[in-house]
Amino acid sequence: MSYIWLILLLPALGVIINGFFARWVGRRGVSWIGPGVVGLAFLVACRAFFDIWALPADGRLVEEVFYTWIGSGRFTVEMALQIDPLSVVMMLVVTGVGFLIHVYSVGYMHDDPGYTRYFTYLNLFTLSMLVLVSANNFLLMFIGWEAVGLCSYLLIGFWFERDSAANAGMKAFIVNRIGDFGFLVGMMLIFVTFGTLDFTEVFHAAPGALALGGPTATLIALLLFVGAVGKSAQIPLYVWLPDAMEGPTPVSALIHAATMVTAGVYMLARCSALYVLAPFALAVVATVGVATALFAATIGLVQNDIKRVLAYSTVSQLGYMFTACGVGAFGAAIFHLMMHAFFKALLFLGAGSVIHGMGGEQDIQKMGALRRHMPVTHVTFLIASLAIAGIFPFAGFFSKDEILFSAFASGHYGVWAVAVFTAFLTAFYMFRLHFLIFHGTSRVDREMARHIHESPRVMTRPLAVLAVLSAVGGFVGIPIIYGGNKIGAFLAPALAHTEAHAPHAGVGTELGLMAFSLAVAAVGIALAWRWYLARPEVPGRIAQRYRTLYRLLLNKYFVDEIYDDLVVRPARVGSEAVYQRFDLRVIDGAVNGAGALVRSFASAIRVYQTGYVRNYALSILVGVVLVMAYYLWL
Amino acid sequence: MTVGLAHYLFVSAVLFSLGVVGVMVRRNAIIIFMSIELMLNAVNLTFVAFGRFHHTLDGQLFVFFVMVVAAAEAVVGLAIIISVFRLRESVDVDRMNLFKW
Amino acid sequence: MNVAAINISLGGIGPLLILSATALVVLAIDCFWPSERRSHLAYVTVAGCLVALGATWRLWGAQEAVFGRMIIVDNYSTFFTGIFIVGTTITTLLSIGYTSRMGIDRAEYYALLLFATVGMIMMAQGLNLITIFLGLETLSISLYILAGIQRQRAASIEASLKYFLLGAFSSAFFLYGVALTYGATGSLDLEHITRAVGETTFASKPLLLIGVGLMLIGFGFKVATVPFHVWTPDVYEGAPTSVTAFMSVGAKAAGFGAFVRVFSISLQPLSPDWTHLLWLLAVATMVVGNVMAIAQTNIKRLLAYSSIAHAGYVVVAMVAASALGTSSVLFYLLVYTFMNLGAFGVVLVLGRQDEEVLAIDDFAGLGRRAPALAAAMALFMFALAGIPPTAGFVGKFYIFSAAVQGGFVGLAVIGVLASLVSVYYYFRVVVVMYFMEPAGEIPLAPRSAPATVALVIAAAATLALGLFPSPFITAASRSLVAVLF
Amino acid sequence: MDTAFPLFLMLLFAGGLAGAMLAMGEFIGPKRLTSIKLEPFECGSTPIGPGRQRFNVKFYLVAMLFIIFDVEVVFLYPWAVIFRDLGVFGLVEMACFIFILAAALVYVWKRGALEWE
Amino acid sequence: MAAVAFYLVSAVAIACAALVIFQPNVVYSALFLIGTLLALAGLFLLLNAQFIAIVHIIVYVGAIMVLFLFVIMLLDLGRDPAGTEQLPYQRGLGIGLGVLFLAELALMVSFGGGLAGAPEGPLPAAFGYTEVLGRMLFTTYLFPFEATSILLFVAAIGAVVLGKRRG
Repeated sequence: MSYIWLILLLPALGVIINGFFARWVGRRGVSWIGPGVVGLAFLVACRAFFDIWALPADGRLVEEVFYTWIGSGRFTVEMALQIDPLSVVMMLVVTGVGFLIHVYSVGYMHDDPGYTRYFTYLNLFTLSMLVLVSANNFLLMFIGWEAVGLCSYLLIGFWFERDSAANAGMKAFIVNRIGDFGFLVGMMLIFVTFGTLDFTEVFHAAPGALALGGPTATLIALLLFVGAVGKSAQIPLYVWLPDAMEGPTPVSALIHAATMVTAGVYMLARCSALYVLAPFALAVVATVGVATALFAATIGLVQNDIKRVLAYSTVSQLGYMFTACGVGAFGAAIFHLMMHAFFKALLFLGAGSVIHGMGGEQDIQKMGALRRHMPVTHVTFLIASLAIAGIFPFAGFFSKDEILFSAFASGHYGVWAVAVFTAFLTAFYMFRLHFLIFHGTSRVDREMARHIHESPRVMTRPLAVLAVLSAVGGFVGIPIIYGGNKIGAFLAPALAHTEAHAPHAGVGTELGLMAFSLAVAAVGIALAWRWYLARPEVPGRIAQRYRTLYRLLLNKYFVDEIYDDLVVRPARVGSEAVYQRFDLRVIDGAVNGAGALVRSFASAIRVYQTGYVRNYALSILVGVVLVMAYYLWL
Repeated sequence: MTVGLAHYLFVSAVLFSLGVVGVMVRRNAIIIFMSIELMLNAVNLTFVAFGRFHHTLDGQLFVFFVMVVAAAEAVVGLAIIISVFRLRESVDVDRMNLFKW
Repeated sequence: MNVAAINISLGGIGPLLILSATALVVLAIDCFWPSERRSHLAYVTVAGCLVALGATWRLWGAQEAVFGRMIIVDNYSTFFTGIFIVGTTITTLLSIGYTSRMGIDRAEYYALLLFATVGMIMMAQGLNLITIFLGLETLSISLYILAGIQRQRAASIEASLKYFLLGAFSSAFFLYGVALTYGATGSLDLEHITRAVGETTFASKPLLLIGVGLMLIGFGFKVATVPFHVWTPDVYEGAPTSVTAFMSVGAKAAGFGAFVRVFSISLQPLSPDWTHLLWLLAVATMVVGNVMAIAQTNIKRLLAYSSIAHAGYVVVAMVAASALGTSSVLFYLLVYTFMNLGAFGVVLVLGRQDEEVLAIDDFAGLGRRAPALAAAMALFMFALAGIPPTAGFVGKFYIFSAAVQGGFVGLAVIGVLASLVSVYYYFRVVVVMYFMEPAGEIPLAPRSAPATVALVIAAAATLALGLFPSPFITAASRSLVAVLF
Repeated sequence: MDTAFPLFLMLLFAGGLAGAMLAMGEFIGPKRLTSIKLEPFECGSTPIGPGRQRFNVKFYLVAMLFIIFDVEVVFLYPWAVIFRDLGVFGLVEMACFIFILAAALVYVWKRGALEWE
Repeated sequence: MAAVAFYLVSAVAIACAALVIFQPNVVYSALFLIGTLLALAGLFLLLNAQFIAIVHIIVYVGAIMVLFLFVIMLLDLGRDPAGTEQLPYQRGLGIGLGVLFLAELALMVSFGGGLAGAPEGPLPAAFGYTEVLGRMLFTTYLFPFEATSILLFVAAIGAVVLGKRRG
């Protein structure tokens, strides 16, 4: 398995070539190297997948140590990769979907001045994600974790001349950093309790060292969860994801749909052995997950920007995955993650193709009846919408049903009910989006309508491939029929199992549940059809009647405004006051919020630095007297 | 009452504190420097006193080296004070707050 | 007259002798064969440093107290000597272009750099408090002169006066501490002190405690921890930038060398008493250093506060008085030397004739105008902030894990928070460089080869220490084994 | 303490004598101060300019160098007392010390700090 | 007899030290500092540190104070210009903290002054005389001795660099 290093080396090579030698390689070269490198990595991942599959069920763990990175006394951290079913699946998703998105970007970013810089960042992101996914210890994973955050900052703020993009990038980075803080402290706690950061050692020692439901186990689990919440945009740290739509659309597809945001779910699955020992933490994960799912879905109902809707839908679907982890079905979570990567990437790319065709227009109220102009995009978008809504043969049905079933089977009836209702909302807003864009009367203004065109083949071909995957992908995990759930069986050895999963409900109930969730989805689609196609004036009337509720949802529950009032405004007022009283120059920081708060505190201290030598001598004397007093008291 | 070690320590403590107050209170750089010299001398006294009661000469040798250092420091210090005077026409320490915050 | 008893070993002070000889040679050349261009003096200095580095390398592994127990040559002091000489070499390379632009490229400048390094080595090698004191004074006096070497500029002279007055003031406190410690233990030899302190029947404990407290003040000043850091911003801003770079790296490392030797190694039995105090010192230093740096608009003052913050991180490592903690101090100072010199190096290289690029906003748009330079600065900023693959991350991780292992989890968390705040002002520089339009014309000094070489070395070291730190970490921990047990 | 006592007495006696003479001149002699008597005495010629005019800068430079070489001499005193039984080792030791300070003298001389005019 | 001498000399020392600080005329301050130094030399004699006392007078009073007076004359400082006190609280706080610091030291002295373990009985022969000190200086303390030559060289460089006008 020593070839596995290739998987990291290839994107690294891409970064170096695109980054530094772009002038020699030229634009055409870059457009071949960028996607090519990720494609090769995908092939290596496939080879690894088959090799792992060939191994016996319990021996499916290969560690590839490159060299010891930090080694002092008994505390050693190696630069090493861990190949097991979980990491192989993630590698396949990252490189596979990544490759398609790279190809798509060749078309989408074709006439963008920062072309080479874009591909360098994209390759760098793929490299960091692969490091995160294949690390064999917490420290290396943390490095991937930070690097991925850095790349998302660079890519969101790609068009940095636009202030909103730069601010969104900074906001994303800061919120991620807050999450990373929890992750780092959790990592230190693990280091203190286990004395090592190596996954295999930690997870073997976990049952012994940590008492079931004990304080340390719960604390570690919750701290790691804080990191996951930051990265995967759950309540309350989800505010950055909708703003992250400022970046180019393929970026949203790759980072904010398929890969990076799922890092949190991957980390939870990887640490399933720890979470199994902390039922309270699992309960927290489940509630946060389902709450986020519902919360984001409601906001998604009324958004009018095509990418904002998809962003909230991503937050909602991530909520689903966390719910799955919360109820102990880590396998289902990864299964849904994989399916979600397919259809959400397709939705974003489809949206990108619509925006590309409409010359940058993103407001769905100015679209309509585009199916004649963009047939391929329309069909692929339809397949993806069906998949996410969870209609029978498509991918979403199997993965979402798996989650609903495990929630129901493990006794979390409340969670199950909310999840089903969210499924209804998902179906509704997805098809509202679909109908408003592709069907009904065309609200496109005159001269725009003339030059709507289908995207070039280099963009539509990846759409087609993703569409096939969204349609067929589900068959990997067919429930009930023995051996059907291949993905579940494949992942089993790598994931710990909670006992709650044991009471296996009868086959009958599972079939019943499947039928019920199918019905709910169908009702959602029908309602969307009736309101937006058959009688378009109805949504307007409903908006009037429930005006307050409508405004509440439209303004995203005023969360951003609340954050502003809670953190930014008092800080700004504080620093203004400091400024007025001490008449110091106001500091033009790029970051609002926390930055301003700290700055007002800093300018208060500054007064202390007067420049008089005797003042300095005085402060030294104060220090002396305090030190002496301390010792005399001792 | 025979003169014990404590008496010498007390005298040097007083001299040291006077030096410290001198640095705090006066604005003239040279007077500040003299107060620092005073503090150094108080330390010399402490060294010799401890040496005397430990019956070891290390203390006195340390004083020897402190004196040499004080001499070197005086040379450099006064050279700095003079070059400051040349630029600022005054040695008032408070006039020198070029660096606000 | 038992001359043998005092164990003369010229090898032991090899680096010291070589550096002093180089200084004399540099002065002799300039006195007897004066020439207009003075960069050849710099090359002589660098040559001397390299020879001294060779001598230091040969000393590795030696373990003996020489010169009548005044000096101890062990891995610990050799590791520090290595750090000092590397720092001086890089500073000399960086200052060749800068000094000629600023008109201070006199032989004395290079000689004083060398004598300051001699002072640092004495501090690190000192086994007797007299040697440490003489080293401290030689270093301080050389730095007073260097700070004020640009006589026609008011800022430089004023910085020198402030540094002198406050330096003398706190070395008086340090001396008083040494006197009281001598009084309490009866000897100036660090190993005797350890033995005396170790005895349980130790009666004059209060005398010793006050002495230790006063020594802490002396070291606190030299290393610029809060509340003794007040001099740093003014002096760093006033002194010529190359001297500031030298001060922020060399003087601080030497301060810690002696600080750790006296406190963590010699006064080890007393550690419960001074650990809590260091705990407070570390927290105050990290918080004030980082927070004050945010409000800065002048790059030199920003780097001044950042060096205060880094002193705070090293004190955290000292609080974890374990072997791991102390060896993380050594490693972190090595990493800090490269990162900080790199950052100052970029500031030195910018700026035309005698006006320097000091306001952070002047860095705007550097990303496009001098991409390589901007990339280097970005790397150093990432390293100082402690972002992974750079050495800064490994250094900080090493320190915080030592603190956590020592049971000071609270301190480690505060440290992480502080470095979280530091990310803000380090990133601001990067943002200004890459994401802001260049306002005025950025004066780009002619590309001076030696400075580029120095920057390349610093950048390479920052990355190499980040990716392959283990050989250096084992070296750092091995230099502790001999001393502690 | 015993050997130092005569020294102390001699110091006291010398101080006392000089003080007594000054005191007598002050208290016994007549005191009629006239403006002419109060003028600073400049060898008979009428005094010009303020009593205290600025020293020239080159004087203090010499004072500084005096300190350095005075300290060097102080080191020589103890050496002179015991150099006979230190033997060659003492000689080499002092040779280095003197060499470095001689280098300092040469440096200062070449830098023109000693020129007087 | 020795006790009387001690009290007399230390009284002189403390009085002169106080005058150095609290009287405005700079020249008088320098003279009072010389007084303090001489008193200190007396104390050294009382503590059997004869050689140190003499060296103290030669180096401090003979060389350093001469330079101080030179500089004061050069800069023609005379009375300290009153000038407005920029830092109002500086004077009060300075004195307050100074006294507090003294109290801490005094507490420490009284508390731990009785030095335990100090060998009683007569002093070793020729304690504090030149040849004993010299022998120690030139054998065990060889390295610091050579280090001071470096220090003096640096001081010489400093004098030239800072002192001499741009020649």
